[in-house]
Amino acid sequence: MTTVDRNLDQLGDHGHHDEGSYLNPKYGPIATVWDWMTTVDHKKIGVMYLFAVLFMFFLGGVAALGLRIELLEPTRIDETGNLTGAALSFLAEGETVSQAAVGQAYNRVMTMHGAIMVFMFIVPGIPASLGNFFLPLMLGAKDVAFPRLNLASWYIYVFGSLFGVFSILMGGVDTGWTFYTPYSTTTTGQPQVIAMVLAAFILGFSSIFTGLNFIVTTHKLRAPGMGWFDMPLFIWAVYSTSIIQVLATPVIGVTLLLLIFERVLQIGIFDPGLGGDPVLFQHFFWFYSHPVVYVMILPAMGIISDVLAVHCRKRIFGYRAIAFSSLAIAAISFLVWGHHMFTSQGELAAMVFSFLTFFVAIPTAVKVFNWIASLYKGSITFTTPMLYVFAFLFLFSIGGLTGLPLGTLSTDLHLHDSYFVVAHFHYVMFGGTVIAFLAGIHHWWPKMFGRMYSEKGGALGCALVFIGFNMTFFTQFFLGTQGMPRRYASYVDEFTLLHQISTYGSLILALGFVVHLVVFLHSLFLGEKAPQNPWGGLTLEWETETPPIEHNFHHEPVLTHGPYDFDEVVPPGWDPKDYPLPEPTPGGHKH
Amino acid sequence: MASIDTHQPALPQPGKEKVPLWQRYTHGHHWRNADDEFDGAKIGIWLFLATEVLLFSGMFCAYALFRLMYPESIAAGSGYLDWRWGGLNTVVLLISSFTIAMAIRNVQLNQQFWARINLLITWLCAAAFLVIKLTFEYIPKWSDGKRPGALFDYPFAQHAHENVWWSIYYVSTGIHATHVIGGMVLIAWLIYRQGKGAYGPTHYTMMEGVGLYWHIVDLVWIFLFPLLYLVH
Amino acid sequence: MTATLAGINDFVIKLFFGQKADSLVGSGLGGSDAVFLFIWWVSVFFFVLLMGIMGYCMVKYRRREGVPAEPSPSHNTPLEIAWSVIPSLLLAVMFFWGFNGYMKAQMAPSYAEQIDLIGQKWAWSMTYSTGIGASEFTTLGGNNNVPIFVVPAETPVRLRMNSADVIHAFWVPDFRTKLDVMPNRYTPYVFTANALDRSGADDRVQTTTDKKGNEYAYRDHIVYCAEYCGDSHSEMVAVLRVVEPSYYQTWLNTPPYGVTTEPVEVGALVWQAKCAVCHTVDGGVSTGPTWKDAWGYSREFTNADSLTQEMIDRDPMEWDNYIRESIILPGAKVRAGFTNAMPSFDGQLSDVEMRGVIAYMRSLSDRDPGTPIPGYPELEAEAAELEAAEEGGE
Amino acid sequence: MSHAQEHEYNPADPHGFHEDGHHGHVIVPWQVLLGVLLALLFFTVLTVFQAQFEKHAVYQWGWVIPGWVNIVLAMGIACIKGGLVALFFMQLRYDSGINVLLFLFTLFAVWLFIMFTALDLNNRGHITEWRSGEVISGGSGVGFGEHGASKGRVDINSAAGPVYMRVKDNYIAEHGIEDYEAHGHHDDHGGSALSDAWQSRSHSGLTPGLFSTGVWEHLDDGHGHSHDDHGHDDHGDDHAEDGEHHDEEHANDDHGEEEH
Repeated sequence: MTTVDRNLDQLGDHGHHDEGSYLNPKYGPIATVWDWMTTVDHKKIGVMYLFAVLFMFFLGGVAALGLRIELLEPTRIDETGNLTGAALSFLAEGETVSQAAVGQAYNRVMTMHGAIMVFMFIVPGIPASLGNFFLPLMLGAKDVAFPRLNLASWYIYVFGSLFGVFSILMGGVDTGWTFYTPYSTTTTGQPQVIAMVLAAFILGFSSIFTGLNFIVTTHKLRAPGMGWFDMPLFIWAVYSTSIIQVLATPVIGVTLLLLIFERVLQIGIFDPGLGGDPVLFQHFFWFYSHPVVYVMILPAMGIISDVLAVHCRKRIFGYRAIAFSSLAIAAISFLVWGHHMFTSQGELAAMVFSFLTFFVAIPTAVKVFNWIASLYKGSITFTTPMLYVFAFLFLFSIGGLTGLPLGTLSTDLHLHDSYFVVAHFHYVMFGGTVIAFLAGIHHWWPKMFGRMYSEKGGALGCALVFIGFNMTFFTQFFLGTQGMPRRYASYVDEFTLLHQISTYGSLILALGFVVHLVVFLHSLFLGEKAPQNPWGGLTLEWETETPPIEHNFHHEPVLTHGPYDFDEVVPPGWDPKDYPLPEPTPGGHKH
Repeated sequence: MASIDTHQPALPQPGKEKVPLWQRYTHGHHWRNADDEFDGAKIGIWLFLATEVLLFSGMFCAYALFRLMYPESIAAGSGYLDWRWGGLNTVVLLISSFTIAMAIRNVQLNQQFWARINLLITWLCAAAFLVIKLTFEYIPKWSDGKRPGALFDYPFAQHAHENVWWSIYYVSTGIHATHVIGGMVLIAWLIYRQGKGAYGPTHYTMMEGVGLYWHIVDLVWIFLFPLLYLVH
Repeated sequence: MTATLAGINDFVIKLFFGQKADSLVGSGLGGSDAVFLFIWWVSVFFFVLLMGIMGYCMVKYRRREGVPAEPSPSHNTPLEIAWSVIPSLLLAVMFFWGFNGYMKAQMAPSYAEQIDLIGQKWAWSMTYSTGIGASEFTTLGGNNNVPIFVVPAETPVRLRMNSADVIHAFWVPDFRTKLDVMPNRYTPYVFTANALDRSGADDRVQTTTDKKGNEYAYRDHIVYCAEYCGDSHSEMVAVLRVVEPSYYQTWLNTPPYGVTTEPVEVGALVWQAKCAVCHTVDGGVSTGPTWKDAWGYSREFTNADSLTQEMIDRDPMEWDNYIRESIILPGAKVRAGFTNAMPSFDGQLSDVEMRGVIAYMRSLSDRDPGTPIPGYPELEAEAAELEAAEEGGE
Repeated sequence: MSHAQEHEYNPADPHGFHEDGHHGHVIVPWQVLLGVLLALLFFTVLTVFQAQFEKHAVYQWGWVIPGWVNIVLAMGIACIKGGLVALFFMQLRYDSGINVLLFLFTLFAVWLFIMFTALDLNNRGHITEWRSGEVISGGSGVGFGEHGASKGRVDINSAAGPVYMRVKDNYIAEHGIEDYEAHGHHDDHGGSALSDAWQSRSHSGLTPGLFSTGVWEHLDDGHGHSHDDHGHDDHGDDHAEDGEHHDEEHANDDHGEEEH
């Protein structure tokens, strides 16, 4: 009994009144580094994840810029064997090269971009960084359920990423991030391919551990008084994400394992020459990789729900609809993987998968409708996070709507594997996830680092990113419908103009990120100190200090209001004079 | 899981050596109480088991698909296996599953001696499984040339895709055997910790976790056995 | 009004696709262009609606200091049901319409013209019912040896596609359909090309004269490989030349070469069709070794005993055998400095073509039989004699 | 835990916590565990018996048993066994709802995975029959070194032919055809002749005209071609009637190939 009793006594009192910020260095510099490397504090792990994934985003982004610059002009070889036209031809100046060699280089960079962005940036991205930092805070918990597992997951992430980087340093892989057999099992570059596949395999464990941790945390560590429908929508989204991570990732594990066996031992399960079936690989692959698309986008949707509500001071419209649509998307995501394979599978499966694919459009559409409806009668500010929310709504709507011709069978036969697909998923993944990630980083930046950032700088960065992104990818819709296949290192002359607009757009996009980098660095070193609750948020992370103390809360928080009761509650840390409440209306609240 | 709290007050020194480890266990500081921690750990373990099941589902899926595509090769391949070794291994694993369940029961009742015996039997069963697998299945078959994929070197094959059968056989039983090895390491750790008195009626999370893992290893074999040895 | 709408629709199609679909799968009421337009208008409606409301709210409900947000309902069940159900109905239309069009791209009538197609790193090749293949080539992008495949207009055509190595995908953007080309099974590519518009309204329809002097009208469509397949993926293109059905029959029965054609000419054609992606004939660098000044020289291999000058001098046929072996089993002897990237052409070349390739390679070398090989003029003469006898015997 | 000594341990209720509705600590009676073990052993015997009996019935009594009976019975028994393990050994019967739900959802995901994949791969030939046929080319299999891959990684495209034929040819080249035939088929192929459910779809994809090289002739032998007299349909019937004929028939077949 004693175990229980002692802790029951402490309920509501975590007993750490004199603690400082989790960021405070307590010992000498080496000890501080050691403290960070061995920490089990979810906040520190979240910050370490944030920097790790942003570094990977930088690497993948450099690769993307390389691709865009290569595509500025079509590659042509003149009679003397010299490259003409291609913007990167100076790299091969004075050498005789072949079209195939250019293609080879391009394919390696293309794979590097895809593999880094997917496995090392966007899948762990939001959940492992912002999720790790804010999920326990929003739940009012001291930490995630299994703190050491959490740290292990970060180390596994780093270890896996090192394999990926090793693979690139060894000369890179040209399999594409999808590793389609039999190309991936027969292409040259044995150590690199195995290293890259192992990287994805290892990163899977990191993903599983993060997801597992979040599910248990959400189940068992909610603050007293917090029912399932008192949770912020970000938690719902991360929870749904975690379910997908746990259930889908093992399948990519066994797939990649088989791929490694295939390359090392030639076991032939996916090898047509040995009786295997390459389409089986595609099924295995997409059983993971389609749900994982929702691992990428669901947390972004969660961020949008929360950020939008706070910056509009408006209860989110249709809370339950959004919460359930997160779960519905997670569930349906397991039923639709075949829509990546309309051109390689049988007619019956294509029909079934196309039919089911449209079901995933409904909860997604419901979310967008709800967000737009939440703006109604709000009190909208134009802070950087909110600008990003508007950018998200604009770009994600395009991304979602362009999914329709891809889910429709007859139009997909044309658009499959074309630039239209490239544009579509960049609108969803970049216009959705990355934009929401940026919204989230700006929204929670003061809480994480205790400093405000420059609003003007943030807005400038947002504008550049928005313009650059649209220039880069909107053109690609037209490229795709006009017949430009993806993963081409060169193209026929007709596509030159659109490719050039796209490349110049990507440079503007890169400039936008440079602006953000400057703004963040400025904020870290010179930014003014952030108040406890700069935006007036009502979720629990705003109730603690800025930045949070080591054990999150001085007292275990007890939930007294919902996450979005903006017209009933003065936000923590605010003077009621600065926050006029509307006249209470009878029956106008409680979702 | 284990405590991470560095702020725990030191235990009173007198009588410390007499208090078994399991009674001195304190739950992680971020949990409200030990039961919450136990429940949370159990959900975590079940989630992990879910990932295990889905990992194996890949091999079951490959089996099902190749059975649909090349039924005669798979049936012929099944014919090469001797159900007696498979059956013996099934019995061995079932017994080990029973003994680890008994070991947990013993720990719950603080019957440390019997817990130890049961854990040892479990470990020995696991070892026996591997020995049988290796000496009577893997080694003779491999030296016959019954190997996966391109390594296939058995001249008396009758069907074009018998190499695919051996790929499935080796990979699925190989992944399973890897899990058995992992289980042996974990059970050995349990035996070591149990000897230190780490598990008792109020704290046996680790035992419960390893037990569940071991049962899932058994469960997978329960399905692999008929699929590989009996279905034709 | 209807005319305006049709005009706008045409504009949208032109904006996205360049021109209307040139096949039955793409054009017509059930075609994918019509489905695309339907999806386009649905999307435009919802996008404008949502962005309109968003823009309105941004202006109307922007924050004013000291003024709280007005209370508003937190949910509205009928509204939420409506915006779930109405889009669902539209989605159902898309699905059925799309499935209908998809089936058209899968099914061909029994009388459809059947052509075999092989995709290979990194070239397409077709075998027609008469056994002939592409005989003309053009330049497209960075590829100077793009085969021209002649197909009939207004006739259902079914390509039976198969890959010799990895997965490729056959895509004719103007036909609005593509399908993967698999190494372990056949897949069908079904299309009915629209009639040639010879009124002059379609500037893509042109007239030309073939080698035999027949004048014919045609319309060209580009074929792409849409499934990533490696280094020269972006050069794996072809031209589909749609001609009048009557001319197609003529063309089908005039093979580009027979046993009487000069072997060197045959070899040059085969090179263009199958080898030019990786082997240059002018000494240039590419994936594979160049054919210029190759024949008759000693060779080092990474995985076999080298072909020494001594062996070649003893019997120049060693080189011919080496060529033949490399075509059938490319991995048997991989030349030092190159990777084993070549797929097997086993069964794809006839005897005539094989001999043609060898003759062509000889003709490209400064050590070809015309040049006496130092030290062994009589052996050389014997070989030439043998070859002449062989050709005479055919 | 400073007062651990005071903690009076009660086996029936180790935490005194059963009132708060959590399900973690259940002590399963040993009789139940032992009973489950015995049941599991019984079902193991049953499933082996079922498979052996079926084989016996087909060979000795010539029963015609549809192919699905075997798999349904075997999998049914396996499901019962799995259920017993999950419910009692893994204590799902006593566990909280969330874990049960989780387990069921996992099984559902597995079902989805297998069913949808099979839906595609087993239904390719609805419209064009040759879509479901099999052509072997591409991948690494177009190439095999001298002896399988026992000499290291197989080179792509360095040789051609299905593995099993190549392995056989190598053996015969090394030991002679007599040795091969004398060796016979000592392995138990028993199950392969039970019903016609195990037969492949016909590999109608091959056109001799397109691939008229030696490689493809191997495939033609006995692999479901309608024009092939030694197709497996015939073998199946033979075995069902006369098990002893088995080896001889195959040896002849193989010999025939050798003469090509």
